[in-house]
Amino acid sequence: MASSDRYEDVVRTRNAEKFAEFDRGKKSVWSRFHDALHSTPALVPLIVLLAACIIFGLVLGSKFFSPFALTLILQQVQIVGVLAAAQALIILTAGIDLSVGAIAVLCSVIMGQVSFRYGVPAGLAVPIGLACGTAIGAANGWLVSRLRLPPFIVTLGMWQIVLAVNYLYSANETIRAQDIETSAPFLQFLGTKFTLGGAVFTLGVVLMLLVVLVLAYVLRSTAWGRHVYAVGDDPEAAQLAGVDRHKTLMSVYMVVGFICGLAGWVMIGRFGSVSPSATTGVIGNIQAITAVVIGGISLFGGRGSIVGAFFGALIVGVFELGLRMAGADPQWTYLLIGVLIIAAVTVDQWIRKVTA
Amino acid sequence: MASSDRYEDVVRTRNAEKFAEFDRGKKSVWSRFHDALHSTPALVPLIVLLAACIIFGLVLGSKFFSPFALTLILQQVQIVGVLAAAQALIILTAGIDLSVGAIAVLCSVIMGQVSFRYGVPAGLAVPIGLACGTAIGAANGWLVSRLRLPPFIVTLGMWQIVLAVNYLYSANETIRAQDIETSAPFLQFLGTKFTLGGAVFTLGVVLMLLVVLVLAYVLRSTAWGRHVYAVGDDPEAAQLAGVDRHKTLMSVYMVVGFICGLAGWVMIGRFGSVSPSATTGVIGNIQAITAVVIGGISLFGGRGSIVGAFFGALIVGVFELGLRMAGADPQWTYLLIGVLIIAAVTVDQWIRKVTA
Amino acid sequence: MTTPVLEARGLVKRYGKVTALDHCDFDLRPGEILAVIGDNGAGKSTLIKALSGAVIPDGGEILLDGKPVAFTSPNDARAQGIETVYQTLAMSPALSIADNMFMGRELRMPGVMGKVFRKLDRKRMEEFSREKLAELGLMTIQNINQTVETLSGGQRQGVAVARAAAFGSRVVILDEPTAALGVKESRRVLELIQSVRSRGIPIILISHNMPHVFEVADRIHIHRLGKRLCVIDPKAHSMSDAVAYMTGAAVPEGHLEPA
Amino acid sequence: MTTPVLEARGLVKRYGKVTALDHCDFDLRPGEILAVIGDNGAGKSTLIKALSGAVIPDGGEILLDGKPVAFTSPNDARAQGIETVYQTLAMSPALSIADNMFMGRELRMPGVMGKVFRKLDRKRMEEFSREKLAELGLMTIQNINQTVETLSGGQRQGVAVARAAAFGSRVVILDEPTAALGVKESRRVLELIQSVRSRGIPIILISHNMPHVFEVADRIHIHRLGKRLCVIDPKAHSMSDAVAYMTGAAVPEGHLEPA
Amino acid sequence: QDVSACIITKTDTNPFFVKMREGAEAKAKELGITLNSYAGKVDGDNETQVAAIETCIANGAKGILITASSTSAIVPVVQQARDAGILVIALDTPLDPIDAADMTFATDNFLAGELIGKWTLAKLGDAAADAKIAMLDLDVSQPTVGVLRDQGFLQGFGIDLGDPNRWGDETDPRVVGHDVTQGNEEGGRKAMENLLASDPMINVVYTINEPAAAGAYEALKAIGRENDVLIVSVDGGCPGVQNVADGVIGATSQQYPLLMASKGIEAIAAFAKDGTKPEATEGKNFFDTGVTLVTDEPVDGVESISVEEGQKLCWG
Ligand SMILES: Nc1ncnc2c1ncn2[C@@H]1O[C@H](COP(=O)(O)OP(=O)(O)OP(=O)(O)O)[C@@H](O)[C@H]1O
Ligand SMILES: Nc1ncnc2c1ncn2[C@@H]1O[C@H](COP(=O)(O)OP(=O)(O)OP(=O)(O)O)[C@@H](O)[C@H]1O
Ligand SMILES: O[C@@H]1[C@H](O)[C@H](O)CO[C@H]1O
Ligand SMILES: [Mg+2]
Ligand SMILES: [Mg+2]
Repeated sequence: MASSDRYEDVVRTRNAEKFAEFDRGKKSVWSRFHDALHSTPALVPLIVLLAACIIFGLVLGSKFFSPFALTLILQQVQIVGVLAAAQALIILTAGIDLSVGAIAVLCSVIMGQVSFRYGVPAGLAVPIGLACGTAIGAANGWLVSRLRLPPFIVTLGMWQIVLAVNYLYSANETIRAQDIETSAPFLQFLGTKFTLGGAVFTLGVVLMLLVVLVLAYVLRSTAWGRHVYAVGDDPEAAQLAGVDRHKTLMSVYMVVGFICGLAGWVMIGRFGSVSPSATTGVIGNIQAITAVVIGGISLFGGRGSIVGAFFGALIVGVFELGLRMAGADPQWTYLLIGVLIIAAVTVDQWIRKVTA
Repeated sequence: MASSDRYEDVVRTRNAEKFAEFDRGKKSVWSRFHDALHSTPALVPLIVLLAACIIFGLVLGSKFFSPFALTLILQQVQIVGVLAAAQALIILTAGIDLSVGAIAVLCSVIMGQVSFRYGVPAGLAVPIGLACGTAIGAANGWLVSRLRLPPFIVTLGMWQIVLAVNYLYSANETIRAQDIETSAPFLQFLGTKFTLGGAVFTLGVVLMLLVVLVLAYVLRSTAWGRHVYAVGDDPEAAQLAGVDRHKTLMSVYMVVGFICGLAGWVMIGRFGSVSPSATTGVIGNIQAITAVVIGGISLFGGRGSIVGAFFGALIVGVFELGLRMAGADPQWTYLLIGVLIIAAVTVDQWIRKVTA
Repeated sequence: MTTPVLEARGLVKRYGKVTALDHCDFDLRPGEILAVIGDNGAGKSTLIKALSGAVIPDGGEILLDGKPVAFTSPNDARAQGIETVYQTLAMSPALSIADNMFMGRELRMPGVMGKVFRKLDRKRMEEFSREKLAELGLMTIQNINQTVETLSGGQRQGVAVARAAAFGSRVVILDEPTAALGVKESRRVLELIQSVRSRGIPIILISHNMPHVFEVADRIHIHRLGKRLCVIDPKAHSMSDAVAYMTGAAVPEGHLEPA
Repeated sequence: MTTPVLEARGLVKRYGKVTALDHCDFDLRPGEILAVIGDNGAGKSTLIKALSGAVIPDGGEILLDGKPVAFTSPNDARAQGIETVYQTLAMSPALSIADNMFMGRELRMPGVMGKVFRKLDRKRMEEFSREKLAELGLMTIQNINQTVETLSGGQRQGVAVARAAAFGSRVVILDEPTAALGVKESRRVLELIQSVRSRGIPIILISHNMPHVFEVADRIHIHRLGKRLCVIDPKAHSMSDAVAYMTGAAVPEGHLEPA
Repeated sequence: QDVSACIITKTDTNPFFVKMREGAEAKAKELGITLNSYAGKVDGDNETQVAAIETCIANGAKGILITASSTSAIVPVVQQARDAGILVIALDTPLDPIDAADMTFATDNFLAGELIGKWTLAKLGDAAADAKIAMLDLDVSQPTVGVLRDQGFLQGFGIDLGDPNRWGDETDPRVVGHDVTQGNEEGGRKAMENLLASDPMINVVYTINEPAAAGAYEALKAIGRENDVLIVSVDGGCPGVQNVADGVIGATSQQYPLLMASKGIEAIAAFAKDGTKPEATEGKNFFDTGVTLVTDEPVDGVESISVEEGQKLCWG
C-alpha cells in the first residue's frame, strides 16, 4: 500500500521457472492437418487445385486425366507461371508490377531482332535479351526505391513505355517460326520436348519449375529472402531494424526483370515465332496478379509463399482447360472463370478460417 | 534516490501551464503556400494539371486554348472522370475495383435493352439500369465485407462475369444512335448540349462535376466520410473504435455501383448509341485507377481526396488530347503518356517533399 | 452481495497452440475500480478484449448486470455503454485528433445543415477534444488538427484515454493506460479515473505500475497463466504479496474470494 | 574530461508547424548509463532518432568519439555499433521472433550450405533467441516460431530489448524499454542494462519510471520543450527535483553542467 | 494551302493496320498532305476513335480515313465531322449504315470468308461430310470483321449459319467449337490446344488471320498432326503468303490495305482541291478494293491466284 514497500525485491530472486510447453501428447489427424496448414500456407491453394482436378476428372472422365491434357495444362501455364513467380516477389514487397508481361514480350522481340536484324548469334542474343529485362527491372526499382514513387504508377507507366517501344522497335513485324528454326534455333531452345512416362514436357516447363523452386528456397532460407518479407511487411520497421531497404528493393526489381526476360525466352520456345503483338504484353500482368492472389499472397505485402503463386497459376489453367473440354463456349467460359476465381478464394478463406 | 521519495506530489498541484502555441506572426508567401498544400492535398495534382496545360498551350498555341479544345477535354474525360470518382471511394477503403468499367457498360446495355427489347419507357429504363449497377456493387461489397475476400480478386472475377453477361445478354448487338433518338431520347439526356461563354458543355459534364463535388463534401464533412477514411486507414482500429466496418463497406460498394450506372448513362449521352463492346468495359478500370493514383490517393487506403482523382483524370485527358493535337504517332503517344504518368507522380512527390 | 455489473464465467480463448484464456472467471462490482495485474502474456488483454466484444471467446459466458450477453463486435459493447482503451490504442493514424476522439459518435451541426446535409460540427468537436486533452495536461500538443500518426507515443495514449473517459457511461476499461505516459500525465490519468468513479461508473484498470494500482484500486484481480488466480484487497495485502502471487513466487493462502 | 562517446550540438528538427528539437545538445560519456527524462512530446524520441540515423536533423551536428558523423540511415549507425530499441519497436509483425532478432545480421550455416547456398542456420538462431528471452524472464512465450504479431504487448517489447542488448557493441539506446513490461520483466531489463554497462558499453535510457531511472542512471539528462534543460546527478538530486524541473514546476538553480 | 488529313485505325499493333498507315503516309507525302495517325488501344476500341475524330475536327482536318472499331457506334461523331465539312472515308470496314461515310474503300469480309470456305469444301471432296472443324475467332466481344469472316467461311462450306450476325449458334456437328485468339500467334496456339483437347480428330481449321494460323500450326506440330490438318486464313500479308508457300496454311484470302489507303488519300486530295467526292464501284454501294484467294492448290469453281502472284501483291 505504501510506496515505500520494496515490492520489486520479490522478483530479484529468480525462481526456477519452467517454460510453459505446449503438450506433445498424441495428436489427432485433424490437428496434425491444422499444424501442417499453419506451417505451410501453400497447402491451401494446393487443396483447391486438387479439388478442381478431381471435379473435372469426375465430369470429364479419363479425357481430363490423359497425359495429353495434363501436360497441356503445364504447357499452357508456363508463361503465366514464370510471370507469376516474378510478380509474387514484387507483391511480397507490397508492390505490384503491371509491366511484367510487356517486359517479357519486349525481351522476346529483342532476342529475335538482335539475331535477325543485326545477325548476332542466338547464343548471345538470349543473354542480351535477359540483360535488357534486368535493366528495365532496375529502372522500375530505382523509381520505386529512390524516388519513392508508388509501384503501381511506376509500372503502369513502364508498361505503356515498354509496349510502345516493343511496337516501334519491331515495326510490328513477326519473325516466323520457320525462319527461326532454320537460322537461330537456339532461340527456340526452351521449346525442346522430351517424354516422361507418356507425358510430353518441354524445357520451358522445366525452367518454370526451376524458377519457382529456386525462389522458394531463396525466400525461405536466405537472409535476402527474410529481408524481402520484412520490407514488404513494414518498410519503416525493417529499415529501423537494419535492413537496407534500397538494396533489397533494387535487387528484387532486377531479379524480376531478369525472370521476365526468361519468360520472353519461354514464349519463343512455346510459339516458335517472335511476335510483338502477343497478348501477354497486354494481359500478362493481370494474369500473373490473379495467380499470385489466388495463391494466397497478400497484396499488402509480407505474407504468402511463392509456391502458392505457382499453384494459383495452375488453378486458373485447370479451370480454363477443363471448361473448354467440357464444351463451354468461349463467352460462358469467360463468365465461369470469373465465378471460379471468386469461388477458389472463398474456399481458400474458408479453409484458413476453420483451421485458424 | 529513495523510492520513498513522494516525487509524484510535485505534479499534484497544477501549475498554470500555457499551450505551446505556434507563432501567428507574419508569414512569408512560401510558408502560406506550404500550409495550403498541407491542408488541401488536391492542390498538388492541380499544379501538375496547370503546368501541363501551360506547356501544351505554349506548344500548340491558340488551337489548344480554343473553347472547342478545352471543352473537348471535359467531354473526353467525362466517363473516366465519373469512374475515377467511384474508384477513389473504393481505394480510400484500401480496396480496388476492377469491375467499374464493365458495370458501366452493362448498365448502359441494360438501359438500352430494357427500352428496346421490352418496350419499357426510357424514364423507367434508366432507374432500372442504375438499380442493376447498385445491385452488382452490393454483390461486390458483400463478398468483400462478409466473406472477407480480397477486393482485387472479387472485382477481377466480377469484371469477367459482368463483361460476359454483357456480351451474352446483348447478343453483341449495338443499338444505333438514330434509333435511340427517335424512340427513347431520354436515354441520351446527358448528351444534351448547352453553351456557356462560347464553350459547349453537356449535362454529362455537369453530372461528372456534381458527382465529384457531392462526394468531396460527403467525405469531408459527414460522419460516413470519416468512417470511410478510418476503415481504409486501419480496419481493425476503426472497428475497435466503434465504426461499423460492414455497413461502411457495403454502403461504399453500393454507392460505387450506382455511380458506375450513372457512368453508363453518361456513355449513352456521349456516344449516342449503346454498344456492348465499348472499350470502357475492358480498360475503364485501369484508366480510373490511373486517374486516382495520379490524383494522389494512396492505394493503401485512408489518404487522399476525391477532387485529386478528378484532377488526375483531367491530367491524363490533357496529355492525351495535347499529344494527339500535336500529331504524335499513336505508339509515341502511348510512350509519352507512360513517361508523363511517371513524371506527374514524380513532380507530385517532389512538391510534397520540399513542402513537408 | 450486489450483482456484478460485468461478470464472466469460464472464458476460454485459444490461438492455435497458445491458450490465452483458460476457463477464466471475472467480476466487476458497481462503482468500483478493479485493477487487473499479471505477468506479460498472462492473458489480461485477451480477457478485456473478450469482455468488450473485440474477441469472441471459444467458450464460457459473459453477463452484464446479471443477464447473459454475446457481443459480436466492440460496437455491441459500446452500445451498452462499455468504453475501452485497448493496448494498441485503436486510432486511425491518418485522421486528426478530433476525428479520432469522436469516431463513431460524431457531432452534427444544429439545424438543417446537420439534419439534412448531415454536416459535422467540427468546431464543437475540436473544442471538446482540446478541453479533454488539456485536462490530461497534454499541453505539448501544438495543433489539434495534427494527424494522430504525428503524435508522440505518450500523446497518442493520452488521446485514447481521454476518449474513453469522456464517453464511457456504464463501464470504462483501460488496458495499460499510462504505459507511455510521463509522470505528470500519468498522475492526471489517475485523477481522471477517480473522477470517473465518482460519477458512479466502475472501471477496469490493467497496469504494471504497482504503486498506482495500490493507490486507486478497490480490489485487485490477479491474473496468471490465462486465469484468475485470486482477488485481493489492497488494504489487506502489500505490493510484495501481489507481486509474489502474480509471478508465482508465492501461492495465495486459502481462497481470498471465490476465484 | 574524457571525450564523450556520442555528442550532439545544436540539433534542430521541425515537423511542419511543430518544432520537435530546438537547438538541442547532448553528451554521452564512456561507460555510463545516461537517463533521458521529460514530458510526453518533449522531443526525447526525436532526439534519439536523430542520434541513431532514423531521422535526419534539419540542423546541428553529431559527433562519435569526437569525430563528426552524418548518419543517413539506421544502418549507418548500426554499422558503428550503435544499437537502438525504438519506441515503436521496429519489428516485422509477420515474421517469427528469431527472424526479428537476427534481422539484418542473420547467421548462415557452416560450410558449403552457408557459403555457396547462403542457407540460414535456423537452429542456432532459434536457440540464441530462446536463451536471450529466457534471460529476460519471458517464459510465457510458448513457441519461438510464433510470429511477432501474435505476441502480447510486453512480450514484443521484450524481444526488442533482447535484440539490442545482445548486439550493441558501442552504444545501446533504449526508448522506454519497460513501458509495457511487467514487474518481473522490468526488473530483468534493469539487470540487463547493468550487465551491458559492465561490458563497458554506455547506455542511453529513456524512461518515465523515476524509481528505475534513479536506481540505475549515472547522470540524468532532463529534456524540456525540445532541448536539454540540464543534466543532474541522481545522487545529488531527489526525484522530486527531477520531476519539478522536467515539468517546469521549478527551474534548476544555476547551471549544473553546461547544458 | 495546307491540307491536313487523319487516318484512324482499329489498332496499330496489327501489321495490317501498320501497313495501311504506311501506305497512306507514303501517298500523303507524295501529294503534300499533312497526315496525323490515330489508333484504338485494343480491337473494338470505339471510345478512342471518337476522341480521335474530335481531335481531327479541332485540328481543322480536311479528310478522315477510318477503319471503324464499332460500325454503328461511331456514326454520330462521323456525322459531326461531316457537318464540319470534313470528308470521311471508311476503310476496310463499312459503317452501319454504309452511307454514314462519304465513301467506303473496303474488302468484302464475308466474301473473304466465303472464298476459303468454298475452297476447303472442294479440297476435302467427299471427306467434307464428316469434317471436324475448329473455328479460331478474334474476340469474345465478336467484332464485326470476325463475325463476317467466320460466317462467310461456314456459308462457303455449306453449313447452316443460324443467326448470321453472331458466331457460336450453329448446330452442325461438324463444327467442333469456337475459340478466340486476339488475332495473334499466342492466342492461336492456345485456342487450337483447347479445341484439340475436346476433340483430337480435328482436321479443318478456320483462322481469323495469319498470325492466329501460325499459332494453330505450332499446336498441331506439338502433337505431330501438322501434316494432316487443313488450315485456312484471311489477310494475305507477306509472312502469311510465305506460310502458304511453306505449307503451313492451305489457302488464304488476300486483301489490299495499301490500295485502300492510297485511294483514300487521293480522294481527300481531290476533295480539298475542288470538293469532288469519290464514286462507288459499279453495282455496289462501296468501292471494292477486292479480295483474292491465294493458294498453290487451286480447286474447280473457286477463282484463285498462285503463291508467286500473291507474293507480288502482298503487303508487309
Ligand atoms: N492474435 C493472437 N494470435 C496468437 N496468439 C496470441 C494472439 N493474441 C495474443 N496471443 C497470445 O496469448 C497470450 C496472452 O496475450 P495477452 O495479450 O492477453 O497478454 P497480456 O496479459 O495482455 O500481456 P501484456 O502485459 O504483455 O500486455 C500471449 O502468449 C500471446 O502470445
Ligand atoms: N513524424 C512527425 N510528424 C509531425 N510531428 C511529429 C512527428 N514525430 C514527432 N512529432 C512531434 O514532435 C514532438 C516530439 O515528439 P517525440 O516523439 O520526440 O516526443 P517524446 O519526448 O518522445 O514523447 P513521449 O514521451 O510521449 O514518447 C511531438 O509534439 C510530436 O507531436
Ligand atoms: O481487316 C483487318 C485485318 O484483317 C486484321 O487481321 C484483323 O482486323 C481486321 O479489321
Ligand atoms: Mg496486454
Ligand atoms: Mg517518445
